[in-house]
Amino acid sequence: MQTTASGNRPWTFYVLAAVFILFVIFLYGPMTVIYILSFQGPNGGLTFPMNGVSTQWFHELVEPGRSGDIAGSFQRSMLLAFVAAVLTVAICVAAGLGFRRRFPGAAIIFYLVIASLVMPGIFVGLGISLGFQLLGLQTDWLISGLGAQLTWTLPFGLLVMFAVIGRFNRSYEEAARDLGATAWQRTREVTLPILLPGIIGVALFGFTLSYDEFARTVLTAGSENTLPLEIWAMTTNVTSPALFAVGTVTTIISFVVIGTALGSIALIQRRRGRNVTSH
Amino acid sequence: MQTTASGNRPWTFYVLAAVFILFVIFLYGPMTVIYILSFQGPNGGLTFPMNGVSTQWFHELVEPGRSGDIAGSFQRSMLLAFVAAVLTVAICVAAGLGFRRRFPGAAIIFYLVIASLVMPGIFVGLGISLGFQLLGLQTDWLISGLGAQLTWTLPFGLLVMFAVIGRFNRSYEEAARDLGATAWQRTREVTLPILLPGIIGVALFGFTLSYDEFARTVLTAGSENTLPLEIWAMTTNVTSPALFAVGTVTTIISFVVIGTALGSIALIQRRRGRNVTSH
Amino acid sequence: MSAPTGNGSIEVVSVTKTYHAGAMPAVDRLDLRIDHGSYCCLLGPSGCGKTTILRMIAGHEVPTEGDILIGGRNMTNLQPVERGTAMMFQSYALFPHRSVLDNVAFALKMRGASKADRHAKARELLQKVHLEAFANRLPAQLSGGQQQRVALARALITNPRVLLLDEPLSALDEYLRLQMRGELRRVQRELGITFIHVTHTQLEAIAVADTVVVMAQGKIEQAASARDIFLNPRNAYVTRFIGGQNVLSGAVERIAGGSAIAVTGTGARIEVPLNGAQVAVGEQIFGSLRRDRVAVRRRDPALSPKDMINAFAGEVHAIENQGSYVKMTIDVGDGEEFVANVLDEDYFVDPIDIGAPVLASWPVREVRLLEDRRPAQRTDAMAAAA
Amino acid sequence: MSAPTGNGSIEVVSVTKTYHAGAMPAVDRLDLRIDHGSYCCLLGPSGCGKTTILRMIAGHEVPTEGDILIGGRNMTNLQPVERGTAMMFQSYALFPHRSVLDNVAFALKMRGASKADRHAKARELLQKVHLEAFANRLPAQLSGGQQQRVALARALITNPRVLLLDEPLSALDEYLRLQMRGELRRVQRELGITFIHVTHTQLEAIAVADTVVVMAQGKIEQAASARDIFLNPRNAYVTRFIGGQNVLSGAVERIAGGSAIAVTGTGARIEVPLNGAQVAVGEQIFGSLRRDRVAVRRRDPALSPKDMINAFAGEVHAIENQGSYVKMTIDVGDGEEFVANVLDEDYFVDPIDIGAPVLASWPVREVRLLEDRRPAQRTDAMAAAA
Repeated sequence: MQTTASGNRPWTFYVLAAVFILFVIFLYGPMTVIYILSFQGPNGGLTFPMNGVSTQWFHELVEPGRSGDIAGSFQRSMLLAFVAAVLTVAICVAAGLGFRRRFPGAAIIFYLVIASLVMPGIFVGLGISLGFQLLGLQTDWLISGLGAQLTWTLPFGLLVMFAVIGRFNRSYEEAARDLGATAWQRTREVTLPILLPGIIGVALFGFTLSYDEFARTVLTAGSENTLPLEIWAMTTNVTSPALFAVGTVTTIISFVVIGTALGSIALIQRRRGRNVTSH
Repeated sequence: MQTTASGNRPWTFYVLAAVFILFVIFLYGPMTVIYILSFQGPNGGLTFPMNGVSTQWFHELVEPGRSGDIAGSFQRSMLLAFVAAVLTVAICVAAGLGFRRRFPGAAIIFYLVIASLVMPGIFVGLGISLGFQLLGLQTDWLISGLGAQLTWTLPFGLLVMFAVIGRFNRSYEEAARDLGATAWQRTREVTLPILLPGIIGVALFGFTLSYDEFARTVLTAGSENTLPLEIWAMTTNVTSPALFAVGTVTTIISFVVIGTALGSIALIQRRRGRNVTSH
Repeated sequence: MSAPTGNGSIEVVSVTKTYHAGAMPAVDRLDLRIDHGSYCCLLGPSGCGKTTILRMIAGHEVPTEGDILIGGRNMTNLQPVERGTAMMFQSYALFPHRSVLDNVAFALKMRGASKADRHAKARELLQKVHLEAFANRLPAQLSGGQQQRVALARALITNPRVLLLDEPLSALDEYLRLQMRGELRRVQRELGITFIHVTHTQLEAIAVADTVVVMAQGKIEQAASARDIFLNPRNAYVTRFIGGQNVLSGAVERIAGGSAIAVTGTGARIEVPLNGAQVAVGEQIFGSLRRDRVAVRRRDPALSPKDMINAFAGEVHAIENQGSYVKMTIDVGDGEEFVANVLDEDYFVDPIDIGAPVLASWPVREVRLLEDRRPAQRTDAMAAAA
Repeated sequence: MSAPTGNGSIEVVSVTKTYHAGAMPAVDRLDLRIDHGSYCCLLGPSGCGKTTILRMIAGHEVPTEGDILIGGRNMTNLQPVERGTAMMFQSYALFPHRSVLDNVAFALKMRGASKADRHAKARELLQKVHLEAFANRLPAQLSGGQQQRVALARALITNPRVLLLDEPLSALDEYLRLQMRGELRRVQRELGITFIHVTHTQLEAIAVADTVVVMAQGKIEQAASARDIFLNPRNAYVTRFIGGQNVLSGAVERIAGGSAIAVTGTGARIEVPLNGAQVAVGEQIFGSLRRDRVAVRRRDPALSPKDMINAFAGEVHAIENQGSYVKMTIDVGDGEEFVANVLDEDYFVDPIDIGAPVLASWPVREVRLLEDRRPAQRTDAMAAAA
């Protein structure tokens, strides 16, 4: 099956490869510029040429006050992303398991949740901040900000979870029940471990989408900035390569997060063998 | 299979239902406020009470100059979303079909593309604008803006396409070949029609993600704004309910787009019967 | 740990199961008794309700009406674990994230047994199914046949008095299927507990079961020993489904010497021994005839079979070599499949090919009257005359 | 439109197919000739290379070495459409977005036929498979058996001289499978073209094929008529795979009267007619014995079978009722499965149960020498003495 009669690659293959290489250059070329410039020397500016090499701009990030509140906003964004990921996993897993049994109104709730994916992000933020205002509440990154982000992470998480649970064979649960497991034992000992790769995927989605969120958060974060907001503020205020140092650090963090998540999924899948998820 | 021995719903079901109703209220409550306030009377303000009912703020949107360049930015965003959707579909379908055959370096390119999903959006925009600056080019919404959005829509589209093509049975193509179809006939008469629901899904992703994009676009759009950027500007400048009228209109457009796409997928799937996609 | 293996007799008392209000019931006022220690097969096409019955006995479904008794006790509303039954699922449902040993020990873990205890017992069962060497593997690392044996060990660890098997052989390839069905029978004999085995394959049911229950549309068509089901199917449905016999039918012309002489749709005459049954002249009656009791010989195409009795004229429609016999399907002109299984050494003396005119005949004593009757009908000829 | 059905003979000349450099070849220097107009089954376990051969004949794979000739012409590197072959895929691969009519007409559309022409021809073919009423349905709206017939019509529309069928019955349920295999055979007879049918099911191959090709690990173990394969399997592999016969084996003790007397692993003696074959004393030889030629009777457990010839003492390991006969698996102590198929009326006179001591015997003339040989070995006793 691996090879077919036509041994040569068609010309379309090379066009395609070229498009992808262009894409990678377009995306990673500029990013590479940022990574390089983040090691700009102490007296260097925002563009080439490099004026020596140093890690000074990284040091500046952790010193409060020098380049805005990078350390604080990073902590807030990490905490927010973590809380959003945990809530997304908890709610999506519970919803995925609970909504397998149909009930009146399930379809309406489902469509309302999915529809929130296509609501313009800026307006979701505007609406929530307006709602808080009407109720006389103060917007805060961990309250209204978290809520606004959940309107974005939950629908994605649900889509993934429904896909994962659609392939879950209910006879695993029935077998556990037949062998004397209580509802809680079934969930803990059988269902959740089998769904684990999908759950990690949902957590990854929740974390990444929250960590990177801008449009929904900007009007709902209140007085303290999350990292993307802080960076946005820096792009207009800060004129030192510290801005690029932030880029390098957040990219590394993103890669570590996605690498860990995908790596553990791959590990679990390999351990269980290929053919298990399909039935 | 539809019912199990335990006839009553567990208490967890009700907790879950409550969480979802809260979610829907949290998201749609404020949005509803926006929709209602967009019909504010001619002398009404940005909050309740309603001072009469009118469609005046909708009329204002199409009159240039009154509330910023809403009409122009809307046209730009629609065109941009359309172009992004077409390019995303073209590249993702070609890649999905072309990359079924392994080649050296495929995995690296694949991971580079997917990794761009987790690159912080603000920095992608910053990097691209920096790159244009270094090359002495002008940023423009339909060039650098489109490129920045493609770094976001392409990875999503690819993920969907690989999932769709993973379930595509190659024997359809072999049967077509056996019946005398050329490579082009196979693609046009067999492969693309069978993949159509997935392709519509990719187009939907491309359109929606582009139409709503903010973080990547803000630094790469150049002198003319896309709709989300224009709205963002309005939230700080405009103090009339015209802002809310924009929200109502864009929400309606989003719902029409997603409704059309999901509806046509459902229609195709129903026509072909359930069991077809699975083998 | 090992609870005594109580009485594993099963009584299904007037059970109905309807999934949706207003829909056809999946199981319809069904009564069934299965003796303790017997091997019972529920046999029928998909959708006939056989799996629903199994699941109601297991406690994974609750009857809409009626009762399930196990060992004489009403268990209709009890949880599976309280019933002393164990179920083996169609695709085995082995937990993919647990080792073979932990899969087998699962039920004991749920009952709070210590790790040492449950592993010791699980190893003992793995030894019985000759898989002790695979204790630390994951299910995905086993072949289909090995997975089936792990599922068997896992189900048996609680010493159930009834083992419920849902299509236990359908996930195996043909070769293993033949091998494992003998093994299932052996295990049942050794343990002496009740096995209830759901299948849609006639040969599988007849091969393993003491009692075969043939079902159609939520009802039992016949429940009898495997031998009886094969030799004396009750009606045309069972005869056709079991497949080793032909169905003959005709309108009774006269009754003579304890036999009915009936005229078939093609005008041939058949003799059906009545064994005391009452039939009326004109009534449509049905008979069964073993395929391996039919003799086939070449026929002069000019010969009219009208005045022959217990013989059909026809053409060979299909020939299938089955190794030790040849299956000849003969088109006798009335739409019902008519098959003769001819011993290979007889057939290959003078092989008859597809399309050849033949005469199929049989001894009268091989025909058995079925229960189906259809009242006398005006024939076309009568209608035309009227 | 209808090209003449040329000569559909197939020659596979010394073909090797290796998928990855250095890997085991899927097909290994294989030679095969299939006559025009014959029905050939490629039979073997999964991974034996049978599907690879089919795909190389169809033109969906290119041999690494060797040639494929169709109708005497070398077609090794031609496109499928240039070969005059047509293939029916395992899951039929009907295009889900096209109507039944358009599926059948697809090949003509690709050849540029007008809509009226191709629909007329497609309707004609649908009529042949009795599906004209379903022309406007989508494939998903048809049953499995109907889908198979559409796939058949679609493959036949170009009047191929060779039809290649990849497990054509595996997607059907048991009942339809039995029905459709007879139909395939009939269609092949009617058209008079070559059919090559890949299957892993022995009974299916024997039932439909003129020629059965038994394969293992990329090589042909035996290619012969269905009857020959069943009656005279060449070696132990084929005998075990086909399944209607037992494999006997033993070390030759002496040669007498044209037969070898061999001692089995359990010390029993068997007589194997040599029919002129040369065997040496001490050599391990193998024989086949039809399962339905073995007689089984109860045995006094005290009786020693040591000095008996052509009889095995053992215990009944499994009993399977097969309707018209009973399959008794007997444990004779040497690890090889030994089966006796006893006629039902004989068995049920005095049913022997699992575990009973029995004696299985057979007439010498039913034993056939197989080609396998193993050189004389030092026995354990000799090793112990040394």
